[in-house]
Amino acid sequence: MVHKSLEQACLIMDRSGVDTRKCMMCGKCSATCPAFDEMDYHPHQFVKMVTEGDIESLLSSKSLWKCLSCFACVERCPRGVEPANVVEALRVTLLRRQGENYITADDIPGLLDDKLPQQAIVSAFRKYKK
Amino acid sequence: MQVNSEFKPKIVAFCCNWCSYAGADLAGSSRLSYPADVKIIKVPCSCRVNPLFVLRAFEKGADGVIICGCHPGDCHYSTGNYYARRRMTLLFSMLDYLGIEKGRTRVEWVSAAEGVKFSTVMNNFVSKIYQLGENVKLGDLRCRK
Amino acid sequence: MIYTYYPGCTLKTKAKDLDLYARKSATALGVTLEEPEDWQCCGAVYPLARDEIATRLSAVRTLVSARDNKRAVVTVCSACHHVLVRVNDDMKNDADMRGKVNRYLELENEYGGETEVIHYLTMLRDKIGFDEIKKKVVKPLEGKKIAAYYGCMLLRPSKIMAFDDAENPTIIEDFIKALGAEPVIYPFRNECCGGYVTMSDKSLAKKAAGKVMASAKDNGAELIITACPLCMYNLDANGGADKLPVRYFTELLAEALDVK
Amino acid sequence: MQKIGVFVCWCGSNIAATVDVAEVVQAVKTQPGVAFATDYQYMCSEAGQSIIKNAIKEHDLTGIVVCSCSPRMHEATFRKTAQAAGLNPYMVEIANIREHCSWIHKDKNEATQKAIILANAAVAKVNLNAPLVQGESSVTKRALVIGGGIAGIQTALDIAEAGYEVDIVEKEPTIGGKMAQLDKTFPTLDCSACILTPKMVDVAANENITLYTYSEVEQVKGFVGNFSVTIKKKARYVKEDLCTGCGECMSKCPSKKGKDEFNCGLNNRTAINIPFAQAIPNVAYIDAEQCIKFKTGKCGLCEKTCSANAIDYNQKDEIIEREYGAIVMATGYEPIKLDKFDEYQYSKHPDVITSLELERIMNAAGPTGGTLLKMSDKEHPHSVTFIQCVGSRDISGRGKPYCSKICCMYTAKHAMLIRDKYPDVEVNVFYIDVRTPGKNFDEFYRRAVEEYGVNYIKGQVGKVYEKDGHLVVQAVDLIANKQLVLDTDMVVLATAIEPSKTARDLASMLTASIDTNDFITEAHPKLRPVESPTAGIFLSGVCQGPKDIPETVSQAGAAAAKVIGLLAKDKLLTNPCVAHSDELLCNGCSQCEKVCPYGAISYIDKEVNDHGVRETRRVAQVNEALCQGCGACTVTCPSGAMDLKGFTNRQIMAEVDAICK
Repeated sequence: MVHKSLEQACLIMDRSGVDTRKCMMCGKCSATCPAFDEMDYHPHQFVKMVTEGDIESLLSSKSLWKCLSCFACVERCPRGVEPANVVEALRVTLLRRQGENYITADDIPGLLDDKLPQQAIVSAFRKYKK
Repeated sequence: MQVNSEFKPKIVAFCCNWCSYAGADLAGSSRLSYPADVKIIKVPCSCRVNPLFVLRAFEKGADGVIICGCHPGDCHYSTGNYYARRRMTLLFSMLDYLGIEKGRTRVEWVSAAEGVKFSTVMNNFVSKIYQLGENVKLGDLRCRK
Repeated sequence: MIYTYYPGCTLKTKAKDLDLYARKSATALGVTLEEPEDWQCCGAVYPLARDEIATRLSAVRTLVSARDNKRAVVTVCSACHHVLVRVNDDMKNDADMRGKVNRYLELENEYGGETEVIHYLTMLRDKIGFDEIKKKVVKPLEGKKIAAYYGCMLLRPSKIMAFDDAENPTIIEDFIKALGAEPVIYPFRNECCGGYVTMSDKSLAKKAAGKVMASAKDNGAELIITACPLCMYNLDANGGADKLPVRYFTELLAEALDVK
Repeated sequence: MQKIGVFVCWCGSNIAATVDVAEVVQAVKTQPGVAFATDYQYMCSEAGQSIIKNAIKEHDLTGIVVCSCSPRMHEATFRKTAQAAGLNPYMVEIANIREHCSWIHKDKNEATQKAIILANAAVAKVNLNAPLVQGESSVTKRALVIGGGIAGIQTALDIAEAGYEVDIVEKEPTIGGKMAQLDKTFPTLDCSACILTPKMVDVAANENITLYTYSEVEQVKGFVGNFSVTIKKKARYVKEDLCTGCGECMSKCPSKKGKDEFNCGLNNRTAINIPFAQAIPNVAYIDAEQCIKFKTGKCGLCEKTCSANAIDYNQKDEIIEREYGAIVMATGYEPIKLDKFDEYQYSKHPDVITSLELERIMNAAGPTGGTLLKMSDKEHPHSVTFIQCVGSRDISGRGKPYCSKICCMYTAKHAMLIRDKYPDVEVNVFYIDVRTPGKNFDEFYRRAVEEYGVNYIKGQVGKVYEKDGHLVVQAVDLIANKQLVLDTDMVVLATAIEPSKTARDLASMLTASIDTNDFITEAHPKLRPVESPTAGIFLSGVCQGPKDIPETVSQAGAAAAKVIGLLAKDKLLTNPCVAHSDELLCNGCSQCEKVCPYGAISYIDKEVNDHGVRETRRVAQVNEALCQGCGACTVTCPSGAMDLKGFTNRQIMAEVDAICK
């Protein structure tokens, strides 16, 4: 196992409230994930890589922004590991770094259309920037 | 857990022979640690724990007393743990009135297969005792006339 | 029956229908929905990270005000419902979070998750009863094949949401039956429509919404109903060329009760 | 004044690495009553025991304390040692400085200080010990086996073979259990019925065995050697001695809509029924809830049909009371309910089945006559998907935290049998780990892959759904790191197993310990695997933990051997740590009598001499053969008359004092 940054791994575990070591690598999360095909790292890899401390690869991955937070993995995981929470903890970790906003306020007007519900705009501010 | 290096609590754990003592053995053989402040006294059943034993412990300076028995319905003697539960509920209320906080007394059910639970319960109980700090001593006024 | 009614920001802007018909139907069913004067946005998305405190506060304020009025909170929007239920669960079961939030808000009475948070559908099922609604239906929607779209936020995680069976839910189908229409059961009714990335990742949103739409269509649906403005938007905007019409469940309710 | 010897064991490095044994020896020497103290590497070894024996003789010791492992390990050993040296075995106390000290603490000083306190407490106690003498009790030379599956059958046969009488209580109308439902058995693929039914016939034929089928244990009283058991024999509404098992009644019965339990509910059965052709006893029973006669009073066709006049609609439940010396739990298992696993659509789709259901489908006596067919349309499937670990190794609350142990092997068996019989059927198996530790097990699994072309895919299934008349499986292949969407015709779920629902109630009747998963706890996980900690209660089969048939049969034999060992004794020594009432203190209030779970306390009028005053008083008396020594009476006694030998008030107080010093 490559312990790139165990400290970082603990931070993600605390932040997500997930003990990734409970994972038994069954792949249920990846079998369930509706965004699997869009991802470079898949849900089970997120869990494994956090355990191993390989946080930076995940922070720079495409997958980080592909998770739909649909909680299907959370619902079906036999080990009570909550992969969606892990992904969110990673997103928050990245966004809290300076200059790492995924979407800036200036981007938002360009993404709007007149039917777009308010909640999408509000949540965009919550989800993609700090 | 806040550890006051000066304070070493004295904690008496009464464990029934059939479930909790075996649970403590399992915690041991599984190397599941809990603070050395806990000392176990074996009794055949939690119902063997006379309230006087608990009072005696507090009289002699114990900081916490915990009684562990089989889960309700699982008592080796069928009903002993129910007696223990009722007696201790009364006793603990009275002790609380006397100034021995409820956190210092506890009844827990730990089966022979629950080594993990035994260790968790003890860690949890001891950390509570550390929070409460040193106990008041009960005195037997009859002898001080 | 009086409930605190939490509309949320979307029902005041893009989903006015959802709100309007919810109120009209409630009146017809003898339920009073009281909207608090000073409600705030719930935050729209539940903060999954354990160390996000501030983003939970606005939801807590809503819950506290409902507690002070001694009433359950009813929401229609799935997203608001999700946020309120989960924040309430944190306040009830996460001592650390409860402590931090209470210390920050400096409330007169500490909040510990006492408020009951229910969805409008739950109110229909558990407080009024679908049999009762059936009796009050004036214009049954006979012959209509309607697909219920649950999405994610009402159902999951089921341990916390406790809304319905997460894999084989029945509540909206029972609702459809109560209105006299025929529910269409299709496998993707509890799969994600991709609404979460509807702004940031059009192609993924299209893919996910397309799957839901195709699944409903394959099983013979003529119409999809939903409780979520975001799902509504996303299914409609990204559901593909030959998409089915998507409507709010409250609109159908109002129609059947003839208060539309 | 006692003369006490203290013996501190190193247990190799198990104790000595964390506890400074020499310091413990020095410390206890200062304790009142201690006349001798020493340490040794292995106190339980022959050399260690000699040290104890010699010290007892040399120093005239009146009591000893051994600081070592748990008394549950070696208390009996050291009592024997003491006895051999002429000391009463109950003058021995153990200070548990291994499980309760050296194994759980890291800091040597801390562990040493604790060990000293534990030793001091034991010394304080033994100072107050009194010699105790064990009583004797008789042994009823008859055993009861609860459960008539392969575990119960094998245990009963072995006990009967040794010449002892044994009764089997089985809740179903026939013995045979789960094994009777299986088609083939791994890893040899013998036909399950072919190897089981001869044993069932042996049970019926053995004159030492009495069968109570369609019966349940209602109540258990007593203790090792002297259990008294109440058995309820439910009314079958068919006279067992008259029914010939011809089956005519079944062919005439008009009520045909009962779920056939033997075929997992995959087809229907009549209200009067014999579960399967080889049932033992081969006697019908009537399902009263389904029977038209019972529901409406009309019908009675079976009665008219039966040429043996065996039908008896007025039959009543029968209560049987019997005495036993030993009881064996062989209550077996059930597959878990799958209602929390609806992502697989088990409850919605007839082609999503459990492995046990597949056994029935593959069996010639099953609902499809042994042809692999989809239950939805009775068509031949072209592809079958197996999903392993459904509900096993699951800590989410939906399933069971343990590995069910048998699923990997039976799934390999199923996959192999399907490929063997129907080479056109594609077979995929989704697995997390393939666990095949057993003789010829891994070879068996590899044959499924290498010879039979079964597709093993490491990964799980996220969702199963129907599309265009077939099933779709959405899964992951973790090795290829790909999500798969496969069309399939049947999905077979390797469902976790759980102990029989009857186990918990029985365990509490038997006062046997049970774990959080409802498996009965064994007395020691390695060294006493077929005994319950409760004397006289033995364990056979899956009630103790998941196991396959070979393991079950070996354990069944082991349990039988233990039972035979017990029944072979004419007398048992009883526990001398029993309650005792001080007649002078007893005020005859009857409180103790009320709390005693064994009815061991009675009252007699006795003439006592209280400081010269002679009078007749009503006083409590403990029947030492019945008393099990729980101590409930000692605490309830308001006058302090009742005390428990071996655990007296003074002894326990002395321990408390030593710990709180």
